Amino acid sequence: MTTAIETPKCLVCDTEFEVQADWEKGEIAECAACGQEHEVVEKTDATVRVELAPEVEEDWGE
Amino acid sequence: MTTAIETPKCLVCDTEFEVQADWEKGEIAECAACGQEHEVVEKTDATVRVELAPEVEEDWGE
Amino acid sequence: MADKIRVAVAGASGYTGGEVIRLLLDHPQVELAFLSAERSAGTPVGAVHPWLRNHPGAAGLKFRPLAELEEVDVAFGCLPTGTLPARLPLLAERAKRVLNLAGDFRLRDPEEVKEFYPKSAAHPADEEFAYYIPELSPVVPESRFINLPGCMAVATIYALYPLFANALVESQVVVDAKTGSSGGGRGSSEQPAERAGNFRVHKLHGHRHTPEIRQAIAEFTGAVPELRFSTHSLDVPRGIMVTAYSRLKPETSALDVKRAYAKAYVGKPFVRVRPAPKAPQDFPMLKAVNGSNVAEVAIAVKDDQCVSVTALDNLIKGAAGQAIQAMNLISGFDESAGLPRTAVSP
Amino acid sequence: MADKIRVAVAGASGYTGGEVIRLLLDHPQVELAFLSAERSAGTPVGAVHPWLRNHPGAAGLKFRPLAELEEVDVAFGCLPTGTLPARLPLLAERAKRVLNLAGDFRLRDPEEVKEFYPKSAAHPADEEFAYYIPELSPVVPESRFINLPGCMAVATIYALYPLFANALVESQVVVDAKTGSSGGGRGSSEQPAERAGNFRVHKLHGHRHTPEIRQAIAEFTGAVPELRFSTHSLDVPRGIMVTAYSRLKPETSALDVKRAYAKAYVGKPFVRVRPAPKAPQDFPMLKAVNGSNVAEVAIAVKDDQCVSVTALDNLIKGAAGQAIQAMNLISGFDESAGLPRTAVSP
Amino acid sequence: MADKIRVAVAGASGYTGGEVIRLLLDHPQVELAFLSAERSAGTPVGAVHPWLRNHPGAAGLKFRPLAELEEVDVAFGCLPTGTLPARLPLLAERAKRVLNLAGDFRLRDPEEVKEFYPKSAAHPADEEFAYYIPELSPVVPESRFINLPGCMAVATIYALYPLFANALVESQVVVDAKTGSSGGGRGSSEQPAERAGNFRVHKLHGHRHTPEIRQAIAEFTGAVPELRFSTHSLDVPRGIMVTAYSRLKPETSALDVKRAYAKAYVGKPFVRVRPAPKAPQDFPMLKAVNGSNVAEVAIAVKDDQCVSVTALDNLIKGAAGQAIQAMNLISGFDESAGLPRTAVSP
Amino acid sequence: MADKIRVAVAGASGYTGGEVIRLLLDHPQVELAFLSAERSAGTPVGAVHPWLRNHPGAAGLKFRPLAELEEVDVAFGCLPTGTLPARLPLLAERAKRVLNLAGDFRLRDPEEVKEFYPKSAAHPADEEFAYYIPELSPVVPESRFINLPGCMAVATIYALYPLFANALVESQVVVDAKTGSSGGGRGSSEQPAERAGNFRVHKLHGHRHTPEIRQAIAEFTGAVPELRFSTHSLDVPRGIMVTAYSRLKPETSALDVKRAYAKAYVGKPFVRVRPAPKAPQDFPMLKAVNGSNVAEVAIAVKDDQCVSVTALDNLIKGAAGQAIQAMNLISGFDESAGLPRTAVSP
Ligand SMILES: NC(=O)c1ccc[n+]([C@@H]2O[C@H](COP(=O)([O-])OP(=O)(O)OC[C@H]3O[C@@H](n4cnc5c(N)ncnc54)[C@H](OP(=O)(O)O)[C@@H]3O)[C@@H](O)[C@H]2O)c1
Ligand SMILES: NC(=O)c1ccc[n+]([C@@H]2O[C@H](COP(=O)([O-])OP(=O)(O)OC[C@H]3O[C@@H](n4cnc5c(N)ncnc54)[C@H](OP(=O)(O)O)[C@@H]3O)[C@@H](O)[C@H]2O)c1
Ligand SMILES: NC(=O)c1ccc[n+]([C@@H]2O[C@H](COP(=O)([O-])OP(=O)(O)OC[C@H]3O[C@@H](n4cnc5c(N)ncnc54)[C@H](OP(=O)(O)O)[C@@H]3O)[C@@H](O)[C@H]2O)c1
Ligand SMILES: NC(=O)c1ccc[n+]([C@@H]2O[C@H](COP(=O)([O-])OP(=O)(O)OC[C@H]3O[C@@H](n4cnc5c(N)ncnc54)[C@H](OP(=O)(O)O)[C@@H]3O)[C@@H](O)[C@H]2O)c1
Ligand SMILES: [Zn+2]
Ligand SMILES: [Zn+2]
Repeated sequence: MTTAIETPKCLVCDTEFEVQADWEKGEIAECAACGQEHEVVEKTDATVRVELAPEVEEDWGE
Repeated sequence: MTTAIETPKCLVCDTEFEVQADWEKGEIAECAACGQEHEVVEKTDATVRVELAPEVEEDWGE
Repeated sequence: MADKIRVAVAGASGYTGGEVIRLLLDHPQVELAFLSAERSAGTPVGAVHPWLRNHPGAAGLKFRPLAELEEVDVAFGCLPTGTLPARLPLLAERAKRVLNLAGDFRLRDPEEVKEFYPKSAAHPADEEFAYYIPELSPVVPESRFINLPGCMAVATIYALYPLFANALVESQVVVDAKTGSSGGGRGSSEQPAERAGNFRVHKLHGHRHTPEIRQAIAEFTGAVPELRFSTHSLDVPRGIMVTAYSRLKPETSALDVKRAYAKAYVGKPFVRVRPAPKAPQDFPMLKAVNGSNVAEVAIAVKDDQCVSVTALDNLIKGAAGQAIQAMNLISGFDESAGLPRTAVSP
Repeated sequence: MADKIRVAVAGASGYTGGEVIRLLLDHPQVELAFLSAERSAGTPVGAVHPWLRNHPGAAGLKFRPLAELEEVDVAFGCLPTGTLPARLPLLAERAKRVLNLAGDFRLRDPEEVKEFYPKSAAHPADEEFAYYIPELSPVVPESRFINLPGCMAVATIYALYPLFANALVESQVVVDAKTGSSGGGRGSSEQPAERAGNFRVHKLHGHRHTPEIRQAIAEFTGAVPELRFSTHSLDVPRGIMVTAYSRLKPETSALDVKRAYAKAYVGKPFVRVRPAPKAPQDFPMLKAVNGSNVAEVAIAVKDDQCVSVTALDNLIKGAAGQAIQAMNLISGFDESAGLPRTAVSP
Repeated sequence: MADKIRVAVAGASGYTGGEVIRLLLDHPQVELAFLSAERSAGTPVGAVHPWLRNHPGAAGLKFRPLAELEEVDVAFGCLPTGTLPARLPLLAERAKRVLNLAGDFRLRDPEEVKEFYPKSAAHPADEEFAYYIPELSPVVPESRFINLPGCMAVATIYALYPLFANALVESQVVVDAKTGSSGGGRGSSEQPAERAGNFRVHKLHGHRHTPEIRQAIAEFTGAVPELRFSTHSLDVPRGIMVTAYSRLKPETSALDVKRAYAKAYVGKPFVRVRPAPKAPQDFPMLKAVNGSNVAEVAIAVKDDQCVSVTALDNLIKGAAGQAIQAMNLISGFDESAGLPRTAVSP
Repeated sequence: MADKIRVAVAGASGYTGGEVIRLLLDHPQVELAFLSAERSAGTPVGAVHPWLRNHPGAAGLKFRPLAELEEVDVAFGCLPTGTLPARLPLLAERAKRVLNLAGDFRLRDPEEVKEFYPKSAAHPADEEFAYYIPELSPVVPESRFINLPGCMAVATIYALYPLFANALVESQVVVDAKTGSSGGGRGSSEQPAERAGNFRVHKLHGHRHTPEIRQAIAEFTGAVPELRFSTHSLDVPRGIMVTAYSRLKPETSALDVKRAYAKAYVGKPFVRVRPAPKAPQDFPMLKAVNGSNVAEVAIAVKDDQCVSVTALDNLIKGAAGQAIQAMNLISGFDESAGLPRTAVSP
C-alpha cells in the first residue's frame, strides 16, 4: 500500500508512516509505533506532509 | 384538612386516610402508615372511595 | 444530667462494641461508664476504633480489663460467643441488667444448647435469659438478663413472622442469606485482596442461627417451620440480606400476605415494610439501611410463590442498635433515642 | 496462516463482544475479520475497550456498521437481546455459521417466545437454531444457527442437571442467583456510588432465564422441574453464583448425589466439580473462576436436603468463552484453544 | 417549635442536596420547607434518595420545581455548577440568605471567573458573595449571599493553611488529590463494572479548584503559593484525600510545623489534627471521616520535606455538612447542631 | 518436550509465587519442577491458590520445603524480603540461575543495604547480582544472579527515565504512589471490612523503594534525581499507579518530552506510552493493565509543569510477569512467551 513518494515520518518517534492511497488533506493519521495523531496537511502525488494533530482535552465532570 | 365525610381506610393496614380537599377521582393516595398506594375511585361531597392502586413492575435490564 | 444511666460495654474493642459506643456517645440519657477489652486494655478508644477518634466524648475513654468492671445500670455483652457464660457471675454482680449480643443464651432446648453453645451448657446462667425482639416479643421483659437475637436470625424472623403468625404458608421454607465482612467481627481475618470482588459460600447447612429462627418463629407464632438456611459472604463491609422462599397455602391471596405484613409492622419505627416495590431499588437493600437501625422488609407474590426479603445493617439493627433499642424500652426512654433512621449513602 | 477461520463479531463494542475479541486475539486459528458497532463505528477497538489497547493485534482494528458485514466463517452475535432477529437475514447471507450469545432463539415454546422474546416472535428465523451447551448437548450441532445459553441459566443448569438426569430429587427447586454489574452490559447504567457497597434484588419472579432452565432440564434429562428462580445484584464487576435448593427422593444417599455429579462432568475441562469442600473457599466462588472459562460446581447434602452451587464468570463461561468453546468444537479445533483455565486472582 | 428557621434546598434530588436533607431531618432548629428538583418534581424524597425513605420526617416530603420556591430563611444551593447564576434573582427574592455549595461565586478575579465559571460571568450577582470557610474566615459573614468552598479545594486549604499562615514553607507546592465516585454527583455516569477495582487520573492540569485554592491561601495568609494540583478517581463511593508536598524554609523545624497546625485548629471541632501518627491508620483516612463532618489533617516532616495530608467526606465536610455548619454559625445556633462527629465504619 | 527448562519457585505459596505458577502453567518452554513453601509444605497448589485449581497442569503439583530443592535451570525467588540471603547458598548450589523478586539484592551502596536490607548486609552474596529492568538495562545480564526491581520502584522508573535520560527536567521530583492490597503479600493482614471503602497513607517518608529509584535513574541516565516518594493504600486487590511531578528545564517543550517517551519505549511490547490522552480513561489506569504484563505510561505537560503517570499490575509487570520476561530474555525465548497483553476487564 505504500506509495513511491517520499514517506513522512512520525514527528514524535521518527517511525515512517505507511501512506494510504485514500488519505486526504485534513485526515488524521495515527503513528503505528507510538500512536501519536498527525494531521495530513498536504497531499499531492509527489508529497505528503503531516503535522502533529491538535490536542483537545475533553471536559469531564468534577 | 380532614372533611366531615366518612373517611376511607387503608385496604392493607386499616389506617384511616386523611382525605385531602383537592383529591380528585383517579388520584393516587399513599397510606401514611404502610405506604400502600390507593386509587381514589369515587369522590363526591358525601363519599370518598378508594381501591388498591394497580401495581406495574418496571422492566430492568438483565 | 442527673438521670443518666451508667452503662458498661464488655468486649468494647470489637466491632459491635464499637458501634454500641458510637451510638451511645450521642445518646442523651446514657453515660459510658466502663469499656472492657483485654488485649487492648489501657488503649484509648480512638486508637482501636479510628472512626470514633474525632468525637469529643471519646477523648478520655480507655479500655480496661473486664475484671475491673464497675457498678453499672446496664452492661452490654459484646464478647465472642462462648466468652460470656463463664464471666456472667462477674457481670451479674456489678450490673443491674445484662443485655447480651452474643448467641450464648438464645436457645432453650438443652440438646441444641449443648450442640451449638457448649460453653453455655457448661456454665448455665443462674437466672433465665429473656430472648427479646423489640417488635415481636409480646412484652418488654422484666428479667435482669436479656439476650438479643442473632443478626441473620432476626433478619429471617422479620421476613417470615407475618407469614407464620397468620398461617399463610406451608411449613417448608428456604432461606438464602448474604452477609458482609464485619459480620465475622474484628477477630475474623481474610486478606482483603481475596475478599475483594469475591462472593462465596459461608455455610450451607448447620448454621447456628437455624435453631434460633425455628425457636423464635415457634415462640412468636405457634407454628414450626421446616427451615432450610444457608449463608453466603459478600464483599461489602456491612449489611445482611435474606431472601426467604415459601409457598402460600391454598386460598391465600397476595393481598392477605400484604395485609399481614402491614399489620405486623405498622407503628414499628424500625421495621419498615416496603410497599409495592417495582424497581430493584424499591426492594429492601443494603444502601437503604446501612448506617441506620432500620430493617426493611418486602414480599413479592406470584401465584402461590411467596418471596420475602429483609435487609438490615448487621452491626446496628443486627446488633448494637437493636440492643440500644432494647435498652431504651426497658429503661422507659424514647424507643428511638440515639438510633439513626437514615442510611449513610450513597 | 492459511487455515485460519474468518470471524465476525456483531455488537463488538459491548462487554461480551469485547471479551470475544480479547480471547480471539490470542486464538491461534482465528482471524478477527469484522467487528460491528453502530455508535462506535469508526473508532479503534482500544478506545472503547481500554483493556485491549496494549495488545499488538488490536492495533489496526476498528468497528464498522453491521450493514458492512463481510463474508466470514463464523459470526458471533453479541447484540442486545431483541436486536438480532431483524438482522438475521443479513448475517445469514454473509456468515457460514451464526453463534448467538443473546437470548433471541433459545426458547422453543411459541407462547414463551412471544412473552419473553417478542422480537423473535416477530422475526422468526428461517432455519432452526440449535440450543447448545457444550457439556450437556448430546452432539455437536451441525446447524448453521446456534444459540448459546443464558449466563444465569447455564449456571443453574450445571447445578441441577445431574440431579434430574439421575432422578435423584423431587421436582420442586428453589434457585437463588447473584450476579455482578457487567451482567447488564455496557448499556446498563447506575451511578457507581450507588452500586458500591450495595446488595439488592434484581428480579424475584418472572426472569426470562426461568423458562430456559426448565426447557433445558427437560430436554437434557426428560424431567420437568418446578422451578423458582430469583436474581440479585452484587457489587462486583464480574461473576455469577447460584445456590439451588432441592430435596432428595427417599432412598437417595449423599453418595448417589456425589457420583451423579462426578459422572456428569468427568472429562469436561470447563465444568469442574469441587470434591468434598470443607472450608468456604473450597466451594465454588467468584475468585476461583473469574477470568477463566471454568464453571465450578459443588453439592452439600444433609439428610434429604441438597444444596447445589455453581460459580462462573458471566462474561467468559457465561458468554464469550462458552461461545468460543462452541466454535472450537464445531470447527474441529482443540476444545480448549484460546480459553483460559486459571482465574486472575487475588 | 416556634423558633425553627425555614429552609429550602435547590437541587434537592442530587447527592449533596440529599445529604443536606438527611442532616437537616435531625436538626432541632430547622424546618425543611421546600425541596426543588425539575426532573423529579412531584416525586417523594424517598423514591429518589432510598437512604432517606425510612425517616419519619421524610414521609410527606416531595420535590417541587424551583420556580415554586416559597419564602424561606435560608436557601441551600445544591445545583450543578453554572445553574444558579441565572436563577439567583429568584432565590434572592424569596430567601433571606443563600448558601451556595456549587462553585459559581467562589472566584473574584474576573479573568478567572470568565475562564472557569462562564455562567457566573454572564450573570453576575447583585450583591457580593462571601467566600466562607468556618475555621479560617476571620468573621462569620453578614452578607446575604455566601459561597462555600469546593470539596477538594477545602481539603487542600486545610492541609496548607498553617504552613503559609506561618511562612514555614517555600512557595512551590504539589498537591495530589484523590476522590470518590459521589464527587461527580448523581448526574455523572460510569458503568459500575468499569469503576470497580480501578484507579485513574481525573485531571492532571487545570482543575478549577486550583485558582480557588490559590485565592483562599492568599486571602487567609497573605502568601501566594505556586500550586500544582492534580486529581485522581478512587473506586469508593465517598471521601477525598489530598497529599500536599512542600519544602520547609531554612531554619524551620518539625516542631515549628507541628505547633502551627495545632494552633491553627485548636478548638475547631470539625478540623482535627492527628497528633504524632505512626501506623498507617493513625493518619487521616477515609474510614475515619466518612459519615462525619470532620476533616482530619496530619503532617509528616523529614529534613526539609513536609508532607501534609487531609481526609474528609466530600458530601459532608466537603459540602452539606460544611454548609450546615455555616448555617449554624450565621444563625447563632450551636456550631455542631445536626452534625455527626463519628465516621460510620467499619 | 525435551527442550523445556526446569524451573523452581521459592516461596510459591505467596501471591507473587502464585502468579509465577499461573503464568508458567501456560508457558510453552517451561516445566514447573519445584515449588517451595514451608507452612504449606505437602499441600496441593490448588488448595492454597484457589484460582489455579482448575488448571489441568496444577493437578499433581504440591509444595515442598525449600530444603528439598532439586536441580533446576532457573529458580525464582518469591520469598519475603530478608529471607533469601541466608538461603542463597542453597539456591546457588542447585539452580543454574536465580531470579530474585524480593528486594534483597537491589541496592549497591553498602550503607543503604545496611539500612534497608539488613539481612543482605549480614549475608552478602558470593557473586554479584545484576539489577535488571528488561526495557532499560543496556544488555541482557549474563550473571547467574539477577534481582528484579521493586513494583513501585519500577513504575516510578518507567515514569521518570525518559525525562532524566534526556536531561529534560530539573532534579527535584515528587512521586505520589498508590497500591492495592495484594502489594503486601499474603502475609499482610487487615480485616476486609476496614480496607473496604478506605484510602489511606502507607508511608510518607523513607520507603525502601526510594533509594532503589534513585540508584536506577542514576545508573540508567547518569542523572541523580532529588526524589520525594510517598505511598498510599487503595481498596483494590491489584494494581499500582504513580503520579510523578517534575519541572521542565527552560527551553524544553512539550514535544521534546513526548519524543523522549516515544523513543524510550518504541518497540518495547510491555511498556506502552499512551499517546495524547484526552479523557480520563485514556491515561494509564488499573483496569487497562490489571491481568496483563503491560506498564502504561503517559505524560501531561503544561507550561513548565510535567506530570508523568504509570500504571501496572503489581503482581505481573511489578513481579511475576517481569521475572518471566527476564527469564525469556536470558533464555533466548520469545520475550512475550507466556505473558498476557490484555487486561482482564471490565
Ligand atoms: N459482628 C456482627 O455483625 C454481630 C452481629 C450480632 C451479634 N454479634 C455477636 O456479638 C459478639 C461480638 O461480636 P463482634 O463482631 O463485635 O466481635 P469482635 O469484633 O471479635 O470483638 C470481640 C470483643 O471481645 C473481646 N474479647 C475477646 N476475647 C475475650 C475474652 N476471652 N475475654 C474478654 N474479652 C474478650 C475483644 O477484645 P480484646 O481482644 O481486646 O480482648 C473484643 O473487644 C459475638 O458474640 C457475635 O456473635 C456480632
Ligand atoms: N453481559 C453478560 O454477562 C452476558 C452474558 C451472557 C449473554 N449476554 C447477552 O449478550 C448480549 C450482549 O450483551 P452485552 O452485555 O455485551 O451488551 P452491551 O455491553 O450493551 O453491548 C451491546 C452491543 O450491541 C451494539 N448494539 C446496540 N444496539 C444495537 C443495534 N440496534 N444494532 C446494532 N448493534 C447494536 C452495541 O454497540 P453500539 O452501541 O456501538 O451500536 C454493543 O456493541 C445480550 O443479548 C446479552 O443478553 C450477556
Ligand atoms: N458531589 C460532591 O461531592 C460535591 C461537593 C461539594 C460541592 N459540590 C457542588 O454541589 C453542586 C451539586 O452537586 P451534586 O453532586 O449534588 O450534583 P447532582 O447530584 O448532579 O445534583 C444536581 C441537582 O440539581 C438539579 N438540577 C440539575 N439541573 C438543573 C436545572 N437546570 N435547574 C434546576 N435544577 C437542576 C438536579 O435535579 P433534577 O435533575 O431533578 O432537576 C439535582 O437535584 C455542584 O455544583 C457541585 O459542584 C458537590
Ligand atoms: N506482592 C507484590 O506486589 C510484590 C511485588 C514485587 C515484589 N514483591 C516481593 O516478592 C516477595 C514475595 O512477596 P509476596 O507478596 O509473594 O509474599 P507472600 O504472599 O507473603 O509470600 C511469601 C512466601 O514465602 C514463604 N515463606 C515465608 N517465610 C519463609 C521462610 N522463612 N522460609 C521459606 N519460605 C518462607 C511463604 O510460604 P510459607 O508461609 O508456606 O512458608 C510464601 O510462599 C517479597 O520480597 C516482596 O517484596 C512483591
Ligand atoms: Zn510515532
Ligand atoms: Zn396502610
